Amino acid sequence: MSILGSLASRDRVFDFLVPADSPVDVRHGPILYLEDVTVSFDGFKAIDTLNLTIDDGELRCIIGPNGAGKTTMMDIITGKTRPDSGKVWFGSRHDLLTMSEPQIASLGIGRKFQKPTVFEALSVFENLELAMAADKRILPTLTARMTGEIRERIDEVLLTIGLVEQRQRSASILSHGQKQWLEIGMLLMQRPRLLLVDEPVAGMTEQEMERTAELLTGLAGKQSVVVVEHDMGFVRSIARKVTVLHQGSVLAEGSMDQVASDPRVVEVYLGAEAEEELA
Amino acid sequence: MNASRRNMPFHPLKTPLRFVAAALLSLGVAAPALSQDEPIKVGILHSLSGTMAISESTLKDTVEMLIEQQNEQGGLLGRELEAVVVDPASDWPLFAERARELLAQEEVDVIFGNWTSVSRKSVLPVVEELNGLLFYPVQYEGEESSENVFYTGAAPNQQAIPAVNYLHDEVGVERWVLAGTDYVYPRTTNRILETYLKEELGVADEDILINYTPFGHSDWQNIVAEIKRFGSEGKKTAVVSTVNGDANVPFYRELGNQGIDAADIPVVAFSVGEQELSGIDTGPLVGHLAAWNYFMSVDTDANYDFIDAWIEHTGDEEAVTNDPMEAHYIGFNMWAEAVRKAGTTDVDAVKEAIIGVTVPNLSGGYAAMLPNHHITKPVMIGEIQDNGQFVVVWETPSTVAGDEWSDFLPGSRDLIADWRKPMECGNYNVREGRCMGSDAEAQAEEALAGN
Amino acid sequence: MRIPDAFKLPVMTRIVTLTLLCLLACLPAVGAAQNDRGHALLEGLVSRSFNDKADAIEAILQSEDERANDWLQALLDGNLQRLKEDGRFVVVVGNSGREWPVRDALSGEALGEISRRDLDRITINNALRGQLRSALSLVELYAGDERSRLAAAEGIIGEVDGELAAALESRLEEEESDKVRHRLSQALAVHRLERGEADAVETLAGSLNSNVRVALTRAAQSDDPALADAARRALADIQQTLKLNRVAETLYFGLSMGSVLVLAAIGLAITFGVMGVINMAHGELMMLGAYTTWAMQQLLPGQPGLALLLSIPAGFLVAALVGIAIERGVIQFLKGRPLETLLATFGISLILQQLVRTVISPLNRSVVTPEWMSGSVAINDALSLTLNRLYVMGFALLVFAALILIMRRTRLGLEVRAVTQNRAMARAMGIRATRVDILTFALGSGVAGLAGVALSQLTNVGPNLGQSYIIDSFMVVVFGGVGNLWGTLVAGLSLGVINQVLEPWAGAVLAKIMVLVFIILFIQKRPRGLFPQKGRAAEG
Amino acid sequence: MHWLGQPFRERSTLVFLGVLLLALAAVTLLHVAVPPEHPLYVSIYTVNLFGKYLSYALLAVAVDLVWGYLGILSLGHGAFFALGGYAMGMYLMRQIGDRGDYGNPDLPDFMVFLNWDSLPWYWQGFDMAWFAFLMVLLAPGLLALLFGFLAFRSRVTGVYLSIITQALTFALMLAFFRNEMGFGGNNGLTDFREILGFNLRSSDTRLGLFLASGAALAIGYVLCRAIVASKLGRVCVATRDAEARTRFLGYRVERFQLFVFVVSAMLAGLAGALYVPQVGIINPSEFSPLFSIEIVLWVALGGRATLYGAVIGAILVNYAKTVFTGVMPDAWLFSLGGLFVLVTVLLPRGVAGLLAFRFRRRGKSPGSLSGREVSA
Repeated sequence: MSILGSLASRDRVFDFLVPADSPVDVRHGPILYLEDVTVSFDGFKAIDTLNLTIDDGELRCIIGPNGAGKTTMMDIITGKTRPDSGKVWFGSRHDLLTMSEPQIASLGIGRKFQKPTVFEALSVFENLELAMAADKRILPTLTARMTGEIRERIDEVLLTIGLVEQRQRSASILSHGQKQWLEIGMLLMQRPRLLLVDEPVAGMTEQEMERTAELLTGLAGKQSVVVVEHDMGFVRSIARKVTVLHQGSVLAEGSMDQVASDPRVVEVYLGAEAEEELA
Repeated sequence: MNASRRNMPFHPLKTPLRFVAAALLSLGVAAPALSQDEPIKVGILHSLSGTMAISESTLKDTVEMLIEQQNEQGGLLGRELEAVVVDPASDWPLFAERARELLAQEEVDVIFGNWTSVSRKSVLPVVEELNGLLFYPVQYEGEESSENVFYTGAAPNQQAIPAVNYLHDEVGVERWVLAGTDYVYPRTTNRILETYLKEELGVADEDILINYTPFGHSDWQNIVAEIKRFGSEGKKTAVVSTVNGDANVPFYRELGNQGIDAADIPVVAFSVGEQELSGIDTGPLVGHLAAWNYFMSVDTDANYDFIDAWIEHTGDEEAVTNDPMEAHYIGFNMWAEAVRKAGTTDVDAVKEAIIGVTVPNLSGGYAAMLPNHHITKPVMIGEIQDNGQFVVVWETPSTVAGDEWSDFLPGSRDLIADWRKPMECGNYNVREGRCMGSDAEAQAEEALAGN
Repeated sequence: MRIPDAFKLPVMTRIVTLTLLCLLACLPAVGAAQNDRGHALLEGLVSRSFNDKADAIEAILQSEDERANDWLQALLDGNLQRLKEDGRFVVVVGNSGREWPVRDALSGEALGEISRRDLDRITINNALRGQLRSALSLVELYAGDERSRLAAAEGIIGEVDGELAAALESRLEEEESDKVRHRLSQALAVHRLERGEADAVETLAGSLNSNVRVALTRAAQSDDPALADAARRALADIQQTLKLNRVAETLYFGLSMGSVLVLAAIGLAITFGVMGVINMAHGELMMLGAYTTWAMQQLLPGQPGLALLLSIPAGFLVAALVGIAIERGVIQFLKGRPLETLLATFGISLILQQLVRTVISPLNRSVVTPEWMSGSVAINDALSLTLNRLYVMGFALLVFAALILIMRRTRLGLEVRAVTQNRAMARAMGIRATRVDILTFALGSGVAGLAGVALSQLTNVGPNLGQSYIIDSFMVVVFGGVGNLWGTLVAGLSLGVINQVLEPWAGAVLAKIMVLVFIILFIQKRPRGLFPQKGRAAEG
Repeated sequence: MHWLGQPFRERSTLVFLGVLLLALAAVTLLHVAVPPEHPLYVSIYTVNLFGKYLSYALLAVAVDLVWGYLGILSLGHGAFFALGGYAMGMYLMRQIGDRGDYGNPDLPDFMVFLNWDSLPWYWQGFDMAWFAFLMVLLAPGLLALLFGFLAFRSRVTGVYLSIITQALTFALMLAFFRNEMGFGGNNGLTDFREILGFNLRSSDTRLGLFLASGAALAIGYVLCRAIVASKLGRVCVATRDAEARTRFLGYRVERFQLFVFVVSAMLAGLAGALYVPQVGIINPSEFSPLFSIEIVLWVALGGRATLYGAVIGAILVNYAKTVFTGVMPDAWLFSLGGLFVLVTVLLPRGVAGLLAFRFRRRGKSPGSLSGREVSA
């Protein structure tokens, strides 16, 4: 593929935003479906009969106090932790509990970690290159060639996440916020059906936060996005539907206002301070 | 010591400085013609570091002492002897490398060296290829006779078989435990003994127990308990031990603690000498046996002189002597005698001259070099005393000739070695009437390649 | 010259007494020595033939000379020697070095130090040693205390002949101790059994003594059907008991080996498990502990037991101090780089080994086992537990208990656990993490030193001591689960038992390989060992 | 085969190959064309020594591939090296034919005197060079495949992996010490005569082996470089630094680890096969855990994750060993031990790190270690 060729087809600009041809079957309902999921560590129930459904194209925010089980829930969805009981389905065809992390990832579930995790020994460009949806078996990876098309796609994502300048820099020298974006960029390269985003704005400036919010809301609709966040302002700015987790199960669900006025939620968030925050 | 340091191996890549210096020298001075005054170089190939340094470093000192003594007597052929010491660091491939260094770089006239069989096997092709002389001072499993190697340690028939005879005839042993470390020497020795016991002494299968343990084995509980059970069935039982080095201490300790006394079940060892005992609390060992061709406690003036010289050389009042040291003593004197006889240090001449050379050993007798490159040795059985010495309780009436190819192994029964002309063969098959091993063609080729 | 009482005193006192006596009476005695009947008796021992010597010993026994006991004991110990010069018989009092102090065998007069060159030892062999022992033990049977009488009685089972039997019968009547009487009657019963008396089987039933078993086995093949049948039944019972004994024995062997493993690994479990530091020099710290024991024994010659007890704190201290040096000198610079600590401490282990080789000696050092730790406790005739291993087992459990207490009950333990779980938080709470690191490492190293002290009683004390245990120790810690002391205990003991169960069946080499392969496979199944740490804290 | 050509577009590889080629040519020339009396003459002894260093260098490159780029500290690579060596040794043993002491055309000498009746099944085929050379790669490769499959599948990582690799090589050492295994026990395999019809005791064959080692090192280096420079290489580095992240990107990390581990094991086997005919013996001590740790030191000293650093490290340490064990045998272990400590504490990026600092390389080669990720 020549650069010229890819320039000619400008209509494919937002190609990377289009979900990959995923075998996910969402004709009969939600894209993600958790039923009665329970997991315990040394007797402590981190997740307790959790039920959760995410619809296709939805942007869902999940909030909850520390230890509510948010990260553990993500671990379960991505195959890192196996629950003691319960069901986890991706669409109506894929039982996630039978799959490994890479399998789940290639189905189209992307995850951003709580702590920004990028490959510090590689350049920004290479980070994105690795994340790109491609044949990820060994031999194809070994013989993969850098084409103009790929370069272009990476450039586009770079533009989106605002790291064009840092393109050839080592990822280790990025600021905290930049690393967050790079990680989101890596998710975009994966072209997932479902994005799990764990605390995307931690350590970001107000301005950066706004851009992140824009980015996430822009994604919703085409892709489903689940955001776990502490920052209530940020949640309020993007949320359509909010789920409150508490002690490993759903405490409340609904619009931000509904949730904020729920007395149980207020209680969980410990009195006035939390109330103030929620308000 | 200093002499050896100065003569460390030199090759052109060692340091750039030397490199330049050598280049400059080569411009100015022509290589000096070989003169009779040039010293005779004696290579010493014993590990000075690593695990084998325990045993081998004393042998290095022994050869150095012998060289000193020889020089005090005016050297050899009017030339001084000079030690060239290298350290193969208990690393078997390194033995071959160092041997090559000694022969090819240093051009030594003779090498005294090696302890373990594997190191000898490693060096063997090098010594044969470069036509060197190697004197090997340690008891070994036999099954070898090289044109270039002289075996001054005991072959199995000079240690194992007489020991078994002693136990059978004098002690009345009827049941046998053959315990060894799992490597080639014990394996071969035990195989020879097993055949010998069955064929010559008529011992039944169920009266032989064979057991192998890994190097440095430290938990002997089970094995000693088994020996104890084996020995408690009414027949006099003995243990023939080819257990190696470090594993011996826990072995004897366990024997003592489980109440096995030398009077009940004696253990005769082939690898436990004075030096090994110096690191052991000998209390529980008293009365156990060892078979060697020399003990420090041997009561002759030659031996006392040797011990005194050794103590003086090491500066250690407590220094002990042992069997392989005597083997070097014999080997060194044999080589010196052969050089005198041949009038040159030329390897081929010495090889020819040395067969039949007879020198005194340290136990009041004589050792002769046989055509198979092994020597004659007396065999002694010693009992361990609480002072770490042995007292000789039995001795063969005359010396025993070393038998390189055991009569008790099917493969080697028909083989003999005779390095005299015209046979000149290390593995002549008597039945087939031909020399096995490297074909003449290859040897001719080698000779050509050598030139 | 008769000085009967002197011979009952211990050696040192005896010499003093003799010297005093000599002042009074020795002058004429020296001249008389050549005429002494004893000289002729001893002369019989100077022969190349061991048969002649056996006769000479018999003659000495028959002579009823008061000094006979002393001579025979000296002969047995290899101390009866002859001066080359004039053929006088002497007893060597000490035999290290080249000059040996001796005393005259006939008069007991001390003759000062004599070069070993001028002495001829009267050699004995094992047959003579046996003869001497039984002769001396018969004397014991009549004269000794209960313990030696019992040992003597046990010793003669299976050795009784007609002549002795009569003597034993009368001895049996005089004997007061039940235990000794039991043994004597067994000895007599074996004798009767050999003569074909079937009723002797009854006395012998259930005995696990090997000589009894041999006699019964022989009787079972006898032509007399009644005797053979009775013997066979008795044997079957005995075999059954023996089987049980073997199971118990294997278990004991396993636990004892296991406790050695636990001792070796427990220090590692602290440094590796709690601190995340992989200390490849752990084995060398054990080696230092063992060398401390040796050094202690050199400092306190003649008191190996006291030296051993003192080396417990000393070994701990030495190893702990070296541990602190390692921590301060190297490990503190490698925080959070576990694989690099592995390399660096491996380097340290090489240096320590070579240091010992250079400074002390490449040869093994001889560490003496104190009297109270040698030998074994007999549970019955077929099963006895070796004392040194019993002590080591107890010691291992004590060390383990102490460590558990330290970790659970002390401020240090609390701080260690806090630092392990969250270093930053612990620091914020005012815990000096550096100090905790030093103390933990010192504790782990000190425990390695303790293991070394114990090992000095079981194996070689030499530069290679550490190397032979380090891999095993790592296996135990990994198998048990890092950061879990109980895991280490269970892992060590079970690996010991597994090994000892496999060994008779597969041989020592194969057993060891099988255990290693087992651990490799086990780690695949449970990557974090038997008792893993769970939850998020275990990650990273 | 685009990916294989990639290394030739890198300056560092070209420099490396150039230096290697120059060295090989120089040694050959100084040996062949210079008369022996001349001070610049390189004796066959030295050529042989260099041949050994080169095979060690290849081994170091293999270790660097897994340690430097994959973050797996294998303390058992000596096992793969030794297995390759044994495969070669078995071939050389069979080449002796009936020229052994006992004149037995089928059985090697050590089997004859230990009463083996016939050749064990696993010795079959080793008389054929193609089979033996195949096994040089396959034997270590298969072991690595089996071991790696089990270990990576159950995500045994870090220290645990290091320790069980050590257990692996230790178990193999014990096994090969056993005479019943049929590999000559402690004595190993020795007294080789010829290889592919060339007399092993002639100088020309030795020179040939030296050149072959150089060629193997070049090929191995280029292969590793190609892997490292490919996208797969970047996945490896990604795995090394953030395994979970890589997994969530959809890469089956365990398969990548396995692939690289097996490639590395095969290279180590190749190194062993070249080592054996040059030193003339293979015995179980090559399996000793100590040797495996030493290899890691070569890499650490030279500089991790650079490949050429591994080569520098291997040659430097072994050259030092040759000199030191000659001059001051006692000091050798002190200096080796000291090196371990100093390199890890003071020189975490090794000699290559120093060089890089000195010459201020432009741009970064992918995957090199920066700052704190030096930790594994």
